[in-house]
Amino acid sequence: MLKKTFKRGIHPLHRQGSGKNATKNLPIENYVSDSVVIHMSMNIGAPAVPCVKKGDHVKIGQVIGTAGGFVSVPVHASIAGEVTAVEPIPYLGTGNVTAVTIKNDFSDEWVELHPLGSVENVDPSLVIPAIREAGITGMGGASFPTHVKLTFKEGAVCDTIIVNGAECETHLTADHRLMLENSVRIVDGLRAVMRALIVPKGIIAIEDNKPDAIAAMQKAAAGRIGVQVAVLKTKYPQGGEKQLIEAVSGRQVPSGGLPIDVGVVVLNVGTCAAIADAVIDGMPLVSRVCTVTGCVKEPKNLRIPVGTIVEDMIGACGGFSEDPGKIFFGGAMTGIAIPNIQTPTAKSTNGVVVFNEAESRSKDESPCIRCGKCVAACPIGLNPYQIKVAADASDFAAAEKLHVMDCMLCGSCAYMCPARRWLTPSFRFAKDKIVAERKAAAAKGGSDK
Amino acid sequence: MNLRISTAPHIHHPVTTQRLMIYVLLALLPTTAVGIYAFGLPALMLLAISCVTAVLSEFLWQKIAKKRVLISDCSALVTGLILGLNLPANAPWWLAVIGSAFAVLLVKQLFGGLGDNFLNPAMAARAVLLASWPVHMTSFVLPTFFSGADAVTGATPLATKSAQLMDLFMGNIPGTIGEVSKVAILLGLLILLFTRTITWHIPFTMVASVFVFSWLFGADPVYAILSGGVLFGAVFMATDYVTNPMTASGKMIYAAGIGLIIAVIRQFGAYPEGVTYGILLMNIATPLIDRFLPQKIYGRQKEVKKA
Amino acid sequence: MTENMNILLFFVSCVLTNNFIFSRFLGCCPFLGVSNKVETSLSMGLAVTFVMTIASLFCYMIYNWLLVPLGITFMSTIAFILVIAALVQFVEMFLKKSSPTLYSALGIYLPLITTNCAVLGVATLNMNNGYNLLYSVLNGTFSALGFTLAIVLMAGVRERLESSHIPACMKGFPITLVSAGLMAVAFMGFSGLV
Amino acid sequence: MSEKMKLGKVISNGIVTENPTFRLVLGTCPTLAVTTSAINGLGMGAAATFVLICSNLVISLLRNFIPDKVRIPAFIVVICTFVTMVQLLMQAFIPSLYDALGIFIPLIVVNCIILARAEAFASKNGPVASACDGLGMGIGFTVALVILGSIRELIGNGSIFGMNVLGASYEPMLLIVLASGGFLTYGLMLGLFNLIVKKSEDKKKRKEAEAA
Repeated sequence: MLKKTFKRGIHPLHRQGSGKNATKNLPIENYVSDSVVIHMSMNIGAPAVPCVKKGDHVKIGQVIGTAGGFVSVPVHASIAGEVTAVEPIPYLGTGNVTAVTIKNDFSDEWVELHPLGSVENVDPSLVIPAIREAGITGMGGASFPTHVKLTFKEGAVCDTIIVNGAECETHLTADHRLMLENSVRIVDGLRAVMRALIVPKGIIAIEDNKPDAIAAMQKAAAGRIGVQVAVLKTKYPQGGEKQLIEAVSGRQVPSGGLPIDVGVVVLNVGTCAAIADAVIDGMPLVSRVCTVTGCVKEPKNLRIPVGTIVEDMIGACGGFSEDPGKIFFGGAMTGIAIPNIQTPTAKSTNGVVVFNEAESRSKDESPCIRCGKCVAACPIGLNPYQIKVAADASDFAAAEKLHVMDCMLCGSCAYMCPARRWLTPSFRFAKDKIVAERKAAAAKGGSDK
Repeated sequence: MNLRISTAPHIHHPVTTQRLMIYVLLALLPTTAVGIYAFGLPALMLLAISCVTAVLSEFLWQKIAKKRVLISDCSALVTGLILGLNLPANAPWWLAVIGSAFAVLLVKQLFGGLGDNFLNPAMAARAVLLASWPVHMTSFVLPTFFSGADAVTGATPLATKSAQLMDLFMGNIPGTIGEVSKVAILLGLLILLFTRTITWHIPFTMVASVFVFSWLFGADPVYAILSGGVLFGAVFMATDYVTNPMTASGKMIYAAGIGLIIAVIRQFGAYPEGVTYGILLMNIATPLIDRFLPQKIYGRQKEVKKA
Repeated sequence: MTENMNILLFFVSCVLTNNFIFSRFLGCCPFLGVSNKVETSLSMGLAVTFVMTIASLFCYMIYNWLLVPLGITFMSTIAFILVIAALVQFVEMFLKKSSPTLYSALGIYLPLITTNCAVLGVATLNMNNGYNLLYSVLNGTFSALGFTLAIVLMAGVRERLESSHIPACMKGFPITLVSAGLMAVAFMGFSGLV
Repeated sequence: MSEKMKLGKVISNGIVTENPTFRLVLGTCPTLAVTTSAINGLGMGAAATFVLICSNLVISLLRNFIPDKVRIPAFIVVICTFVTMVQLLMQAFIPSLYDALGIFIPLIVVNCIILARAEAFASKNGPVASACDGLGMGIGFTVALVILGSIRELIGNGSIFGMNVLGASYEPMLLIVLASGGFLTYGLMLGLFNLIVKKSEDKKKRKEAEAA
């Protein structure tokens, strides 16, 4: 089979198996901690509104926060026990978010579930509402509410659903293990969505560094009409939505557009499994698989209740093996550094990576030598060195002209830069500035009218 | 516990600027060694002088201008070595001093240091030396290979067009220290390609372009490639990051332009050699190539077609 | 055939070997002043090409058909500068009426051209070298194209220098002059082509 | 007394504060082209000074009679007349210099310094002050040309004003007297001038700050 891929891109840490070797052969272990902290801003869009108070007793799967709008999903209790606090906590530089703390009574009591039936018999019109009620958001990291993604604007037609099993980020093996151990669930989730939206084709895309996952998914997909497995070359950022679409279908999402504009929807493997749980078992999203690796004594793939605190997860992995210098959620290319180990995980946390002091030392910028490695790496085809010049001069209009808004902050350019220039951080800053300016301009224009 | 907060990416490719420069030095090693073997002690002295001058000039400038001293990135050393390799072995010592100082101070630091110069420092300095002291820059000696024989001056085979191809290839010809042995240069090319310091685009396009245009203008194309500084220029000088275009297609246009200019100057111009000028002229055109070459941006290609 | 070859060689000579900027120092003021942006320098170059071609033609006619017969060739400088000034005015008015788009592109550069020594220089050179009508006009066009090439290349380089960390005292004219000097070194490679 | 001081200031203004070559960067073409030797620089400077003084004087006298609309062509005609005079004089008496300066003598007409002074100073001031301005500007221009010419001659030929200074063993750097050497020397001198001006300004500021 011809292996597909996108243009340009990089191979981060390729000599170390992208940092995945430590955990890729470790089966998923279940871990439940004493308490969880579930915050209400787990999706892009409006935060959920808490509907429990201190002292309440909750069961697993009970709604503790109701959706705050259309682009929002409810939040469920991930363990059974007593609510000990409903209070704002600081969270990852985004300011304060409201969080519900639950102390585990280890009764493992579930709320009553309402299954919709098997994938073959389910009423198609019930699938999308069920996805919303189950609180499912994109589990690859973006945490966009899945029901919104699956609700198309008038006239849009989807002919292909791509299931993202690329897992191109470094260190992470959560999706890999899920594909090995829950392959049927993933295919079922895909089929449920295909049935709901009357989509003829579903493609499960996997990079060729996971041959066992490819085999498992091919076995699970065998005989399922319209479902097939696509093998991709291993390359970063293959799992980026736009890159994946280019690799699998050869189509390009127009700048500023959505995948549906070219008739495609991309779902993460974890999201598919959660959809299957929601449809077949009526189970809300209360747990997920998360890779804990780096400087911990026993790196593991854990299935954790949503809201588990990092400290507990590190404890479950035998503690730190070295003094930690930096800990981040997600892989090393796009992961978000956390300020302390009391930080709780969210629905989209697919990994916790611990770096030692030496690995986390920040590097000084040195002059750009115009080697062109950033241009060769950029999967979008931008000129990062030029944008950096504009951004450094705070000339955001120039940066916009150089299409900084098309940048998806994958970090490929900054990874390759021999001068260690802070390309991606500059672009993030420039993009934020431009968005803020646009908003301000829109607000002004609105008030003028 | 103190955790560092920084934005992604959290990892970097192990290659730094310094390591790239060390790769280039490594790749220059065979050429340097053969040059010293061929021309003996004078060549060694000349190379040492130009390297020391280059590094010292950079150091002093950065001290006096109160800038961060960055000589550890080895870029000045590379400039000095390449300039030295571009001199005839019997050139006077002060030629190396002036050349290196000019390259580092006027062509590089005056424009802001590494990455800000628009011309290849060593090439610009060589052109300046050639214009200023043409006699010193064009009186070449035959390699002695430590045979004890006295150095014999000879014209470059570019001017005489009489050398055997095998001699050209192995380096048994008069010429600058660096350009004589093609075997050593090709070894350097392999090192550069293997370490991914450079891509194939510039060296191969440039050599092919010299081949094609020399042939079109009625010269012996194989002789054209093997004589003079074409190979040395294609591998070590045209590939200078700072002064060539950023994209692969840009690099190929740039290299083809160099080849054309070399063939034109050799065939019709006053100078026997055009590598220096070809590279410099395309260095000048590089900003325009970068500017006008259309970008293929994901999701915007249809827009371009419409417009 | 040989005539065509001669014209080709003349072209190479005017554009590359005896480039107005890099070897004759004619037109340095606009070269230094208007080479900030590639687009503007291209417009300037085209405006100069336009004027230099016409000026070469008219100055040739005035000199050979008026000054020489009257025996007042010492008046050439005065005659040329008046012709050029009048021409520039006329061209400006003509463009304004006939082609507003071209005018908006070249308009602001036209007054500057009167004092561009390249225009008077090319007329004087034509006279001194005794070129015939064809070669006078060709000299005007080709030399102006050489000027255009130089100013556009310079603009490309200067756009790049904008983001460079040039020492404060060298910013502006000094670094532009040094760049021009280094570019002139490179252009020396073309010497002897013709 | 004060009148004299004022005139002195007008002259020194042209030589130092608004030096046409190093501060205003006007008249670059002749500056670059003729400074291959000190003597050429001096010759060009003298010719330009003559034209500057005469044209400033005449334009100042005529300033109330020239209609505003045709003032630029009128200025050019005046300047051009003097340039032609210089040209013919030089051709007759110092033909070697005339040949060395070549077409840059007629090109004094379009030297921006002269037109700029006519427009900025002579058309607004009296004849004496205008002549002084022309003298100051002319001297400033000449000094700059001689400095550049001397440097280029020294490095590129080992001599100053034709006298060998650096001895027979000196191997001249030919490039400096070629075209590119003109650009390089001028650019570097300009940078140096800027540096000196900035240093002295910094010193002044520091003194003022200390005094305050």
